[in-house]
Amino acid sequence: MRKVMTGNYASAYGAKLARAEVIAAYPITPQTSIVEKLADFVSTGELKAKFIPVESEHSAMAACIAAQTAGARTYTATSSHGLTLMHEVLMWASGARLPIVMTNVSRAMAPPWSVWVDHMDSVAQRDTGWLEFFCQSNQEVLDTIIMAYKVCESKGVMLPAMIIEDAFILSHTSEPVDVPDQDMVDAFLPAYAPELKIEVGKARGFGSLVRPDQYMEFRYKAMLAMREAHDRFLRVEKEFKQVFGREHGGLLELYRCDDAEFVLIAAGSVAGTAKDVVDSLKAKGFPVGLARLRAFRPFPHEEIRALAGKVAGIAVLDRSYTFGAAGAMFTEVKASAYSGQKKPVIKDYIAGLGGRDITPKTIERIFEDIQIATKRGEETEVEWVDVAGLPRRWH
Amino acid sequence: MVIASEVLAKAAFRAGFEVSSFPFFGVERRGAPVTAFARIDPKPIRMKSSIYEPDYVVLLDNTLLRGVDILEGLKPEGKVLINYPDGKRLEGLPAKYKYYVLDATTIAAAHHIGSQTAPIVNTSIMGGFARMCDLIPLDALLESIREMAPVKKEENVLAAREAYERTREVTL
Amino acid sequence: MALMPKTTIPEEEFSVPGNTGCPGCGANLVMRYLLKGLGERTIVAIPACCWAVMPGYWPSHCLKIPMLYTAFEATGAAISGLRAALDVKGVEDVNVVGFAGDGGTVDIGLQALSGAAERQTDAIYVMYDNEAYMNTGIQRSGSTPWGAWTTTTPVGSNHDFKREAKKDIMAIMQAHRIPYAATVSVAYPEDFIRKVQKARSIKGFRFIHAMSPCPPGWRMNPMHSIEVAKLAVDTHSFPLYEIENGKVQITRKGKGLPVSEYLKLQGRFSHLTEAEVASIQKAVDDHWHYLEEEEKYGI
Amino acid sequence: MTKSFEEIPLTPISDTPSTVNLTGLWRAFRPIVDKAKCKKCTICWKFCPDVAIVLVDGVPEIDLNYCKGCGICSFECPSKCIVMVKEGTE
Repeated sequence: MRKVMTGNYASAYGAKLARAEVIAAYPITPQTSIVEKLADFVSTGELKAKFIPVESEHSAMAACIAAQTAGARTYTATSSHGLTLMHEVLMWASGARLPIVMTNVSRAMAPPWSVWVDHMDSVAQRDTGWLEFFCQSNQEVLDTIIMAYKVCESKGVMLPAMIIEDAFILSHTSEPVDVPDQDMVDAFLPAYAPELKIEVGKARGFGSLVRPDQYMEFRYKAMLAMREAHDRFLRVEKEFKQVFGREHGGLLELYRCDDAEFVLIAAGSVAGTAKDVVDSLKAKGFPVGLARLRAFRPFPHEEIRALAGKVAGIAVLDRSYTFGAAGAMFTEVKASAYSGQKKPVIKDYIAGLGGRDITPKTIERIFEDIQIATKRGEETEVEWVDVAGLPRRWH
Repeated sequence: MVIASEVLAKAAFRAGFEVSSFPFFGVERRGAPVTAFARIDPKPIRMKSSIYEPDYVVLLDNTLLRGVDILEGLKPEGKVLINYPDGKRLEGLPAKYKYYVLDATTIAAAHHIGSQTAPIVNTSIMGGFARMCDLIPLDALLESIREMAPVKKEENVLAAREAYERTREVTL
Repeated sequence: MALMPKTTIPEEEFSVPGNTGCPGCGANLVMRYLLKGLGERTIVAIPACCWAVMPGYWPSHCLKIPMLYTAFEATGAAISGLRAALDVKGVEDVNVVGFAGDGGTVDIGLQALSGAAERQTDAIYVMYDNEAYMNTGIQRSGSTPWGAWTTTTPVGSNHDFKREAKKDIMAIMQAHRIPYAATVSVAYPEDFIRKVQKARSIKGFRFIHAMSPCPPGWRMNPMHSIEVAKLAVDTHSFPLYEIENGKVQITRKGKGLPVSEYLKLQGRFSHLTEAEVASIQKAVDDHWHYLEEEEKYGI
Repeated sequence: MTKSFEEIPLTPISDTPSTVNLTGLWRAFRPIVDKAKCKKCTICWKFCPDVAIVLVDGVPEIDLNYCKGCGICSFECPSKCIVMVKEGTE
């Protein structure tokens, strides 16, 4: 049934439909209404789960880790400072191979204080061993939570996943969302049944000290699992489409890229705006397209390489910045792209930090700039878009 | 305010439109000025940028007529709905737009929505909007209000209906 | 001297030989007595501390019950998650236990502990108190007593030492209005196990503060581990008491020996002057008197 | 010996009893029990941190595979029937 709801409610409905059994969460703007809605579902009995009102995000994740180790399906949600407070235990969750699913409402880091969107928090967790999915719409938020449980709980994966909602732009925007029937979700996503869990009567220690002569083998297995998650996700989405009649485009969604010479690569809600821009520029005869980085982990390396082999210029829009280097998405896109034969011009555009709106006009200018840069074969790699005080260095 | 735009979105959705409604979320506490936006379209809405060139502007608190350019970016054929006391003359606004007024505060107070000193005008103003925009059938709006109002559902419905009927276009 | 009566403590062992604790380790006995009191239907969560390395390298496990390793500051959260999962799965009659050192409890773990206690999580939290960060090599913690040498409170040529008082974790737990809190000592296993069994019979959040002598950290002969623990009780340096629903009861009066008897076995106090020992004596007497008053008049 | 990644679990889950660690090798002093003097009070058993004392008819048998030689048993024995002798001597 289609209902108008915010991204946060889409998250809460996703967790409910997935029948999360233990929810440990701590409120933070702009994630709060996810926690409130789930507390409501649990208190009314609509969701049979234990809700733990923990005293911090670190404890939220630590409690999920313990509960998941004991065989319960867990869910939590956080944002920005909450996510970064979790950093240690995010690594713990993946190292312990626990398929926890979490929503992160992606928000800028302080200082300067900001409650608005950017991807600094999520991108900074790229090495934690979590699958990371950026969403364009509230529908995708709900669907990806359900898919993520299925992917993560599969035997070859057993890793946690982060579903990323842009602060306010998705979290507080109401739009129509199809809420699937519980029966259909139950058929699609069976109950969590791990091979190993902590159990009374079984004398086992979970998470032991490992010597240098054995540590790397455990890490290698996690790497294999992340690689497996790539293919598993594609299969799960295919199955999702068969059951629910929709999909969201794999790990790298290609939007009108077939005959494109210039492609914008972006993640999150801005892709919606960019699709409108691509349509209008295409109508005017410009050979542009959009590649939406839906999964940042596992990174769609092969997909990027294949795309790079077909285009002349790539603009990467990073809604975060790695100080001392460049945008993380740019760096990784370029590494993947240049592992192929053809080397398109690739430029990084830092935009939309701290909730600054990325307008259609901005995206048009990025497309314009990458076309000129490609013609000139320029190597200016990083542009900070519309920063007051900067000379208009870019075209 | 935020609720008003959500009621509007749900009503438009009920009427068969695709919708997207969103607040500009400041961190101000209760009572500070807030802005919310809504897009209504027969086609799916992907645009996530803010709205800079609205077709309609709705002003819940007329004290903002001073100091805030509420008409910034309004399209030339744009329409404006203002919560404004009956019989009082609007002044100092550009003549190129169409203006509608409605005393939503009095209507909300009469239906005991909110307190007497601070009536909640969300539902009344949406009645006025349905009248002004002529896109959303009144019934769809009233159903959405019934769905969303946490308390006093019927009072809210009656207020919206009264507001719908009493909204009128004014000439400057 | 008459021989002590034969033991009444449960014979069944849940500890397995071959753990990698130091010779004479008090924390080993804390776990041993704890599990004798709780039995097989127990899951224990252990953060970074000596006990996180004592089972040995993977795949070695030194307990006959399951154990969950957790992050340093997260014990309170881990036991909350374990209990929630057991509840939602309908697994009943399980003792969920957090087992952490003093640093992991009174310092870095205090927030999660406080959260778990405030939520009245149905779990038993055991702090084995060796009065410093012993796993990392004897650095001061909030539970290190006034006067002690540690590697981060070096005595040196300035005649320095830890200048701050030991954090009163029992009072902190009492302030959380939990149904049961008790201090226990490895020197008195019968009292220890009786309190653990009492804790087991109560629902809600329960706290056990276990004195845990550490021969390397306290600079003492490992054969004195039990002796020093006895003297801690007999000098009122570590009083044995319980707090049940807010009511304090001292469970062993001790002989009231001079505190110097306790201090002199330990190299970590060897630098103290007579005047400094006297000031410790005063603090110990004051605390003992306070406990007696609490016992007499309630709170 | 290092195990292949294919032979290990997903995450280090320990299930081998720690008796694989022969911690008795650490010992510098060895407890010797004079069984004739033993009053079967069980105190040594009670205070052994390493579960390395087994009572046989109430009399302690020291498991030298795991006894680390801390000497608690010797110090606490009321009958003074356990003495610590340096390893390598008799």
